[in-house]
Amino acid sequence: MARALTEKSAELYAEGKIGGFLHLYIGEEAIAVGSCKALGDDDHLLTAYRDHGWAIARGLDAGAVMAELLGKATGVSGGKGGSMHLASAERNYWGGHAIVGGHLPLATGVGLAVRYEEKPDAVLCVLGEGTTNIGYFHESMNLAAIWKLPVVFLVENNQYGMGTEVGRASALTNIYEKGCAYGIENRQYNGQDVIETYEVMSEALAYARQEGPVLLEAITYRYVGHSMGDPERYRTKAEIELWRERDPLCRVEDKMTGEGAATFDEFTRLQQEVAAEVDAITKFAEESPEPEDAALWEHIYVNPIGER
Amino acid sequence: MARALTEKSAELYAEGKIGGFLHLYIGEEAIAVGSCKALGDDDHLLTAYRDHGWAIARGLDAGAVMAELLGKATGVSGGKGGSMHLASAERNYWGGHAIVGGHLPLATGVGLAVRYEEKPDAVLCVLGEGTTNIGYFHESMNLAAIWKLPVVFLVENNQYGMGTEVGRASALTNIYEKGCAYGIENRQYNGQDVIETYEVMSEALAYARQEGPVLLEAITYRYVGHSMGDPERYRTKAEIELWRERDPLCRVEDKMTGEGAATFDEFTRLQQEVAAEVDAITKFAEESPEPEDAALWEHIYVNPIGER
Amino acid sequence: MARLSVREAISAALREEMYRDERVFIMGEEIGKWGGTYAVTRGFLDEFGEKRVRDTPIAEGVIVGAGVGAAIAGLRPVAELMTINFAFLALDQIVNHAAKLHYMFNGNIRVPMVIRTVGGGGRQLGATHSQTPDVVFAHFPGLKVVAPGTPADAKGLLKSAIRDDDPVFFIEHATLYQVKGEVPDDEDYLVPIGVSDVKREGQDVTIVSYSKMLQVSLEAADKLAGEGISAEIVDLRTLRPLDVKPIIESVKKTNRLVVVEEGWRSFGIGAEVSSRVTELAFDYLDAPVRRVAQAEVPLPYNRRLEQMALPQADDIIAAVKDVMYLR
Amino acid sequence: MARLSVREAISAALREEMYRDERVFIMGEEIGKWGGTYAVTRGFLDEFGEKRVRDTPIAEGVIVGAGVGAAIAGLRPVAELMTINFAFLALDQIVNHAAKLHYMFNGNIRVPMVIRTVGGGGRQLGATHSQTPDVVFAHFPGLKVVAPGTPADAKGLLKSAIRDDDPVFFIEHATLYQVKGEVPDDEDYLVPIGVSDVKREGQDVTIVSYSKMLQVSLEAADKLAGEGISAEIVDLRTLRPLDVKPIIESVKKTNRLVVVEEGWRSFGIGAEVSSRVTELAFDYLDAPVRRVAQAEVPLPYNRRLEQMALPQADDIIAAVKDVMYLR
Ligand SMILES: Cc1ncc(C[n+]2csc(CCOP(=O)(O)OP(=O)(O)O)c2C)c(N)n1
Ligand SMILES: Cc1ncc(C[n+]2csc(CCOP(=O)(O)OP(=O)(O)O)c2C)c(N)n1
Ligand SMILES: [Mg+2]
Ligand SMILES: [Mg+2]
Repeated sequence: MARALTEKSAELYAEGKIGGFLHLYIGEEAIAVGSCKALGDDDHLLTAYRDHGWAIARGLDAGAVMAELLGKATGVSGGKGGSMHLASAERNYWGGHAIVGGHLPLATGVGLAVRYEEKPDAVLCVLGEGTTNIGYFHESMNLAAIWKLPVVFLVENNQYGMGTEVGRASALTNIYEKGCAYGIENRQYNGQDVIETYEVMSEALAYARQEGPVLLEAITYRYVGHSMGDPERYRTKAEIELWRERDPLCRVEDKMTGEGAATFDEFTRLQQEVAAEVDAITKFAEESPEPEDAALWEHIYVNPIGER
Repeated sequence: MARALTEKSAELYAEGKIGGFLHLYIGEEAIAVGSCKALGDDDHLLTAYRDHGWAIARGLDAGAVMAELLGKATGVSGGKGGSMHLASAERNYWGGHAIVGGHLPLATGVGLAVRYEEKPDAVLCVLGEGTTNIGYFHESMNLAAIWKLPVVFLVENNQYGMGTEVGRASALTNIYEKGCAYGIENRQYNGQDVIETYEVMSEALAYARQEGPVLLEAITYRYVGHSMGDPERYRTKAEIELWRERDPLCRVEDKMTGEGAATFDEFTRLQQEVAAEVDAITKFAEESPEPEDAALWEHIYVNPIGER
Repeated sequence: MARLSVREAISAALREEMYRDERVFIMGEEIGKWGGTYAVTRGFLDEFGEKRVRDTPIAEGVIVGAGVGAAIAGLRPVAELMTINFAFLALDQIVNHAAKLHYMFNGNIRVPMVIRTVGGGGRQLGATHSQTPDVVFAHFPGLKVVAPGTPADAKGLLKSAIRDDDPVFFIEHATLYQVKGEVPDDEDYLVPIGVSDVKREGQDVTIVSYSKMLQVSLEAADKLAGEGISAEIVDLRTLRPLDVKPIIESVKKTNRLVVVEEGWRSFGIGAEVSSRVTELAFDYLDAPVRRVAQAEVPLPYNRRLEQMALPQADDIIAAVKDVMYLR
Repeated sequence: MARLSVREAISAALREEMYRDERVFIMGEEIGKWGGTYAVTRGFLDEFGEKRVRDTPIAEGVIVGAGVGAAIAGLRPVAELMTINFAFLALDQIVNHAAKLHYMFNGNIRVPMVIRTVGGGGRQLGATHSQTPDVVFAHFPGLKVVAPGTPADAKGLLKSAIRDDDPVFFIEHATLYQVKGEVPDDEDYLVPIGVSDVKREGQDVTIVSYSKMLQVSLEAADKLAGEGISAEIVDLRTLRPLDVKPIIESVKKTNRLVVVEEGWRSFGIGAEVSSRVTELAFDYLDAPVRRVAQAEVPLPYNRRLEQMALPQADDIIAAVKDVMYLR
């Protein structure tokens, strides 16, 4: 579903109906799906800009997500946020964020609020491997560690930060090992496997609730450019093909059919259902109204003060 | 010498002749003395604001240092920098810096220049243990590591960042262990011992020149408040006394007299000489002229552009 | 009414709001055990405990960012940045996050937090520790920026800021803490954000100022009175959103305006005030607006040079005479 | 002369200066293998090698700070911040370090570096990625701030910036890269920093602008010419130090002034220009100065709303008519 919707959005972007940046998530979907399955309703989620898959997996209305990409009034952020800024207060999804690393301190603060109010919830904060090199990572991990905040920092190591391979930007290429500087629990796992993701995440969340922060590293790959329009001069076709063979969707399909949990026909039917749904969603989004002019002036402040 | 000068400056501060902040270095002198002994003339040095001891040890003119504390035209920074901003281009001492952690990126950049110009020099960057929690630390260590820059980061772990014990602010209390997140050489040693400092530093500098960055942690203590005027509500007298017993100056004295390398009389004579020199320096500084009014407008730019 | 210093007024505001609302807590460097570098939160740790008085590592980015996160999740944090000079290290969190989330997410996210910090020069702390860059923060929509100049305003505005549902950047002044004045005891004494205030009535010239420079302007006005010149003083109190109405009214009466700020002149607070007044009351001005501000240099350590660079009462007096064509 | 785009002009300036001086090198995110997110440094890695074209981690603080350090030690770094929105993460290095070290250490330390970055909205990138906060940087003495609006100025100013011994903050504009114009081939073609430039002569009104808004102002002036109104356009080019002389001269001739900037109005660039002109040419103004600027909201993603918020040629035309009392 996330895959299909994302592919559709790429089409719409190509048609010029979606503006700005569009960061696709193709190849990494297992992480969002497995993780959100493990999250409780009252748990919290924060991600970066590569957020479509997460929004869908977290249960945001797919129509409202697509409408946001199109900048429509019916979008989750009323058309003001765009593709990098999906969020839902109801689903405790505190946003897609576009400043690299900027949401890590925020997630730490949400964790602080959870502890402050003595709630049993956990916070999942999703970031890229390139993001672990910025100061925010260090400051957030350290604070979460000394205050034992219930935050799972999940690094989607898709091997690249834009065009930079992990080893050209980070002294450690096994990102999870960075946890050593904060004395916290850490682990690397295969992000292409939705079941493994679910299991690892469930365990990490349980630990975070009780004890404190966890640093997870999901090994994954993005099949497509960093964002639409990426010339991709920094890697080879062969490398991409290699990873395509580990595609998380094919993996599930193979596994479930192999185990007899589902048949090939059932998968085909599912794909058809998804395609129909995507069509319906796209139609809804495209037919949705633009925001009113007045929206420009709304929500600057909760308590506005008329300039006198 | 550093001790005597610092104690004198505390007196002058109390008399109101030194303004602003004054961060004393009493108790930590062995680190500066031992380290500067190990530094070559062409090596580079950057420190934080607790810089008097370093400036003296690096061979800056003591009169010009004292004059700077008094804000005089003859000061190393012409009276414009003050106690936190001692420097000397001739001695490759690129300053005392007052923004916590701000000089770490600078030191990294000096290291970059050394490598760029294929010189054999090393850079010593001195910081406090509290400074290892700020983002700059992380970004600088990582960059120095991936580019294999010749920088020795020396953490003076004096147990407190202002009133905060190391363990209340840092997830790891053995600061040197933070090197693990950058895969770099690291080591902890006794900063109260001037000989050990010299040896450890010599080795670290040699390694840095050849290989890349090193993280050192010198265990030390400051006997006095964070800066003049610190109410010191955060620690006990007993704790301070405990550390006074490990005083680096007494240590040297005990060691050298014990080994017969010097006699008690020689030390007494040395102390008298130092006292006389401090008097002379203080006289020079006190009698030095204030900067001219015109100095206010000088050195804003190297290439000034008249506002037209 | 009680006679309090600015320090006591701010302490009182924090204390009262912490008692009033369990969700209010304070965090920052050295605010707990040390009692605050300016002693504003002395005793708070004992009074409220570690949960609500949180000493942090030296990490400005996450101090503000964790405040934003906690606010999103329903608390009402008061994050302290030891000085405004260190706020630059948190600027991304302040202007890209705190100030923008509510709008960007179309009202779905709220950031009810206060960032308290301390600005100003005059203590010989050198160029990096003596700045008054208030204008930088005032430039960003989404943020409210407040800078009181009296004990009563300090208390009333901080209480309003804590109760406000938007992020408020609250700027105190390092050399104002000792200034004393009458402060209402009422626990619901609030001064509204976004309202400038006439602090002294006069006929001949309008002086606009705020924070420390309000006090210096009052001093100048006293001296001017001795020379028979009657100055009206308008205190901005809030820098964003800026309330120019009382200024316009005053200028319509006096026809002359001097704007006094401690920060640098170019692209400073005074430029905006001057432009607005020229836009809105052009025909009432009998002389061009004069700005009094800091010399455009990184502030030097030497005491004499530093004082030369900072605006003094005499500079204000000279500017007033300029706009009155008395020199 | 060659006809180049702004992108090509900037590439050429960088390339020429790198050939001229071995100490010049470039560093930043994605400038090497990727070729620069705006393709300005495409091919540089192959041409100059890894030593002089340095891809960095995502760590704005140390990108600028390492540049400062390298400059102190004698190199001439050109550090790139991918966009000006991320410059906030490096603000402390820019204003507390790069801008202050020379003064604070009484001339003993020099910081000959360039920080290149890209600002501007209009590409539907949302509130955090579309800002034009140039004024924030222009506020700090010690820094020089440059923002060209044509290919020739882009080349000549960048070359001057690289040869300058002071830190220069060089602001490009995301939607100007395609704009073409004549550019001198001369390898020593330099445009001086700190000199405003009359880009179009006119009689009736002065329009002051810079960067992208220069182009929009030129467009407005064309339309105004069709209505018989002759506008003179002054391009600031440098924001600090600000050169107001050509503006004053122009206003003495036209007696009317409109200032156009892409950023927010309050505490913006226009406020300073307006104040200075009012201070220096009060008696020549036949109407209050008008400012055209961005709506004071975090810029929205939706295309229509975004364009509503950004200043357009029609807004400039309306402002011109206002100061000419034509409506
Ligand atoms: C502070 C900041 N610097 C730079 C950027 C530009 N940028 C956007 S995404 C990105 C790469 C991030 O890589 P990674 O963390 O690995 O995440 P991925 O895109 O691979 O999921 C960069 C440099 C930004 N948005 N914010
Ligand atoms: C960015 C920044 N934040 C806060 C401060 C205030 N401050 C000055 S020194 C200091 C403590 C530093 O502790 P540590 O690194 O252990 O060094 P020490 O003083 O113990 O030598 C603090 C918080 C500052 N100067 N800069
Ligand atoms: Mg990545
Ligand atoms: Mg310490």
